[in-house]
Amino acid sequence: MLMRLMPIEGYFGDDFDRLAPVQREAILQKMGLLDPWHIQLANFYHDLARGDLGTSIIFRPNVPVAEIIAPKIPYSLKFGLAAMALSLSLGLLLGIFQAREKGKWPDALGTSYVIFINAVPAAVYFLFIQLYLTQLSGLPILYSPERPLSWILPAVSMSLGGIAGYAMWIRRFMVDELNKDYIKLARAKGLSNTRVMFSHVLRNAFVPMVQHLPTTLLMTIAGSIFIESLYSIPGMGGLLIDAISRQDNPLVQALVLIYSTIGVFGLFIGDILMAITDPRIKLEKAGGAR
Amino acid sequence: MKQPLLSVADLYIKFSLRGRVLTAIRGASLDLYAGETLAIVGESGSGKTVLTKSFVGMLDANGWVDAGFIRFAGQDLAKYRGDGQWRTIRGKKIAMVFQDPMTALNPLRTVELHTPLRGMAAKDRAIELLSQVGIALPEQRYHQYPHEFSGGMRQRVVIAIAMSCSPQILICDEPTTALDVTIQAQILDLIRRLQTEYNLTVIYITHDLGVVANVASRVAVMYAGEIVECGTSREIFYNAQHPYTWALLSSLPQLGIKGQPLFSIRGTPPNLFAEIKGDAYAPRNSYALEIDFVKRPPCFQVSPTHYARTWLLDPRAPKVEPPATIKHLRAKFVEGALCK
Amino acid sequence: MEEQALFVLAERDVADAERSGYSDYSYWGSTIRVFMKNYAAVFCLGLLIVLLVFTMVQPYLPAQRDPNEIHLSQETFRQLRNVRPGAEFWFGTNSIGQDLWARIWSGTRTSLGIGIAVASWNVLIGIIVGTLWGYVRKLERVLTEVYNVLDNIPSTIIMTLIAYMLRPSISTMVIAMGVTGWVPVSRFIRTQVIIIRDREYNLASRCLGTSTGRIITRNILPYLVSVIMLRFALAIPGAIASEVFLTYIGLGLPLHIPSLGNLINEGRQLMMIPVMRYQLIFPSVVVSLITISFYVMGNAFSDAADPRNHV
Amino acid sequence: MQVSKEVLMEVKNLRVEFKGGSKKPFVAVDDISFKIYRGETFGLVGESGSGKTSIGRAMVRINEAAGGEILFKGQRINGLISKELDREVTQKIQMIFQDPMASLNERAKVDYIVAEGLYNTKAYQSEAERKAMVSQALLAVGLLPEFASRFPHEFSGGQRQRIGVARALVMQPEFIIADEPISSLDVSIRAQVLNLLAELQQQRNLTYMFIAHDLSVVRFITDRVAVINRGQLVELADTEDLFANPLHPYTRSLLSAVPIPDPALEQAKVIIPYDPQSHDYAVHKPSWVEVTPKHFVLGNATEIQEYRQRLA
Repeated sequence: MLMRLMPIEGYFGDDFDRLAPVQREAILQKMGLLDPWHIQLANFYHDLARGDLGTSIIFRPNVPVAEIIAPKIPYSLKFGLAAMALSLSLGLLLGIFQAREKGKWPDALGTSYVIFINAVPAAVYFLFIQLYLTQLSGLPILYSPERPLSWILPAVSMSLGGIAGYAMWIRRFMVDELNKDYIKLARAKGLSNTRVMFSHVLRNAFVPMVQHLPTTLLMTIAGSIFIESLYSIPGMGGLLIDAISRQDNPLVQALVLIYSTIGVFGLFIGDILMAITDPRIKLEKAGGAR
Repeated sequence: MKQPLLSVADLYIKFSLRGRVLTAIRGASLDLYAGETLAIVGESGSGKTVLTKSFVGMLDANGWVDAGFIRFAGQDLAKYRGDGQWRTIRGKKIAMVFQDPMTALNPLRTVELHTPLRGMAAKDRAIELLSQVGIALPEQRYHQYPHEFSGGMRQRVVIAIAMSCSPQILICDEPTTALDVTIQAQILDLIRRLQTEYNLTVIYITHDLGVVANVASRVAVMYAGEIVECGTSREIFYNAQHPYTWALLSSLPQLGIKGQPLFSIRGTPPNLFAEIKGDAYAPRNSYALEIDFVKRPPCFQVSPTHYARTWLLDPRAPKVEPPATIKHLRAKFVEGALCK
Repeated sequence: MEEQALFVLAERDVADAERSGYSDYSYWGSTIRVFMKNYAAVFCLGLLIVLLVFTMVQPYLPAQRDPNEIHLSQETFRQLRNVRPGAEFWFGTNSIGQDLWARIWSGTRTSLGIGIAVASWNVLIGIIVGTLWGYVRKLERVLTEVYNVLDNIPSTIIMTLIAYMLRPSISTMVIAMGVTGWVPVSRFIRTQVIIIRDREYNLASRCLGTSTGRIITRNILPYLVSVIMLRFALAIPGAIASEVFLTYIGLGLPLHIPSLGNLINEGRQLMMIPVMRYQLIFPSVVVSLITISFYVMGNAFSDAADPRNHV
Repeated sequence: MQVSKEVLMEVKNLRVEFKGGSKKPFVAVDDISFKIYRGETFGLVGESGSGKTSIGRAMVRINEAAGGEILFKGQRINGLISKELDREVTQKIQMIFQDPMASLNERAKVDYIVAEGLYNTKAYQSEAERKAMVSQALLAVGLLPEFASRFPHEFSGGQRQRIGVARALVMQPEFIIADEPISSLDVSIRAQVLNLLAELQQQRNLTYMFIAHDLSVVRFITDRVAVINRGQLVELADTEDLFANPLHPYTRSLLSAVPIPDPALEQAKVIIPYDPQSHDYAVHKPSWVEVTPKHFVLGNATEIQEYRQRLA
């Protein structure tokens, strides 16, 4: 875990250096950006270790970045988790259903959905959902903390990409598993289709599936940046766009760091889940220790 | 004559592949008698696996029985549709063991979960089965994953699973091809032992004539989707009539003479997408008659248990000299007959 | 009886069986046949060709306007703002009186250009890195480490960061998307290379003294043509989507270079007024047509190229 | 078959290892030595995982030798060697692979496949000469020269294996390693390939090393056989001698298990199981001993004593 994190931060420390030319000389000096890069890097790590992400320059001058970001986190977290839960449950359901009905019209319909979501830029369908679904369903067009109804559309929109991702992978892996020999044997010993599906195929399809969890997590993150600004949710995504448009370097940098950490964390969880679901991996490790 | 346990008559099985139709089985007829071991021999693509898969309704989704019947326990299996019907047969009356034990078990399931039985009594039964197929320490093995077993052990587990519902017929599809010779011998022994213990009827699919000689009481030789010759093991090995069987036997290095070239078949099997005129083997057959290119040979009865599909058995056909190896084997046949 | 005459040994050359043994299967022939059976994909291919050709020739057609010219009313000399689609302006005008029809096709050109440039770059670098990564064992460790670093950061974030650091321009766009875009491609290629690397025919080539470079170009890359084409086809809609994304968060191209992202962003600002929604809808429809076509076509092609789907 | 006493290929104390991550390397082949004489067919028999393929691959230098020497005409060819020797060895030692479906490059024409080695050694003056060499090689294996412009997938398994033979043949090799060349072919086609190999050997005075798991084929085609078990040679003798007087318990077990395509013999056969634990090597280590002339076996002093008695 640590080994994986280190180089990333190194990358960002480096970036610090490359960001510099955008800023004015004076600020550079003040921030110590004219120091040799290894000192900068050391400073950066030092500050980071104390939980200091620097202070904002333009957005809210001289306010520590951490203070600006902290109140935003719960909003992003809430929607992020809601979207994850939605996409995981709906995506898996759709994928399993498609695999069961492979080659028939429900499968074709699901595939069209997956193609549509993957092909069309997210910005486009997000906009159209906001535009037309608010009219059709009468749901509020902007987010407001007091009205739970206004939470529905952002969360649903955010999960669309994830649903497509999960559905596509689980369908593919289930179809792969269905072609394997042990399925033949399971059927030859007289198991019913439903039982074969659930006791063999689904579980085995989950193993490669787990690897794709992090990717989908990243998709949700990207989506959240859009959605938060579209629905005026006071989360980190909206903040990032604001910070970019106002060129507030430390703030952008801090947000980028947070998003990357989430990404790394997702991958780490993926690895753990992988080890849990596949007995072969577990054994290899245990065998080495024996 | 005994009543056959399972009887196939004039079976046609077709597959549709990308808009074209492939005829995998072209009018195969076969009887299976209770308690015997029938070996089906043929090269890859001859249809031996497809034929037996149709007995348990496990043809791929793009394949179907086009004509003929499969009679078993008073029913015509060729008319079975849907998994519900097949499940009364599959595993319970007719079980199947596949070629590659390495992929036949779900890698994520322990042996326990592979057996289709549940509950305490089921556990005892499963452990009993495991010990019967020669797995040491079955209580421990019961909770292990497939990757903790060697190839031979896995094949034993697969056989135990097939035996778990006490089927009448066991179909073994090249069960030892992926195994080493020493392990192969053990598995063959095991199958033979189970057969006598449970009064099983075994269909054994293989391309290895050595294995056939070991296990079979009767042999059916398949070529291009039809059964070209069928008889008792002795009749096929020592008194073969079809030129294809001749070629198979005399091309074996075991029966060849060192330093001399083996008998060899040229060319390749016919394309099953195309319609086959006459005898499918004719273009590769050095004993082909003109009529082989025109008209499909019927089954000629050699003895009550032995028939072959070749015009050479027609009384009008010229007498031909079979390859030296075959003559050599025939001497044994005559010898054997005299001893009786 | 006539049949009697047929009971003689056939005087045929058994060696003929040798000649009849081969099949007439051809890999690319089968691929094209299977692809042609997928009508949706063929339709998408046709649509794309028409779109591509049209965007190329559109500026040379008669009566086309400059995408950046601001049209003024003949009488009032005021800008013809937000004129609705009609005979004069087929797709209407935007909020400062520029012709939307001309801007959309000009934007399509820009976006497709960016898409193709980015896709070519990503696929090219992806192939080079991916094959080295997969085939040259000495490089495996280093490249795996590099991959772990690059893959752990959401690529959207890296892209945003780069675009943020540089001045908005087409090249910035291409660079931002090209910095990490090749990473998944190289990973994909590597997996494919590892699958075919230890096949016997590669060992055979090594036995014959074939050099590594030649093994890669003659033995490995030809097997990857179909997956490379798939990756290329999918990278184009990806790049267009990224362009829309970057424009949306304010890092897009300057307004005088129309692109589909720009146009959608412009349209978005007016979307609350129902009569002006055409400014959002037209570019969105064009974007969706292009991206969906590439996607459907790419997938259909990769299905068709898979030998398992051949007869 | 005429066998001169010239040693063409010699393997001395060969060791092959495979590294799997950080763990201890897996030893596939350990301390193996044998000689192959010019003009003979040398058989190497073992079960899957015994290391027989690793030996073959070490000899064509696909696998690196972790220890020991491989000598071709007395010259060491493993490790770092000069450019000229490398070229000579590349040309003179050829390999035929097991799986004709996997060992031909599907995306190249037969012409390229057969000529691949020629391109690498630049063994031709002109394009016309190269073409002629390819046609000749194809004819030699019983294929038509016109097949050169086709792709491998247009051929059947037996034809493809013959293309593989042509690919080796075009290099004018002296030594060919055939790694299970017929085990993945259909029964009806095996004879074709065996006949072809025998015929080519006579015409061109080739030396073969024939790797197989199938003893019946080995008996038919080889002059001398070495039996390998778990990376170690256990017995080596003239083929007929080995089949008549197998000494090592592993060899005996292997021979007893071979299926015979004759019901009477097959059903009468008795299988001798092999138990690796039966050797007591705790005190007396085994060594490689020539029990009778040209018949080598692995065993410790007591075992060798026993083997000698059995022969007497």
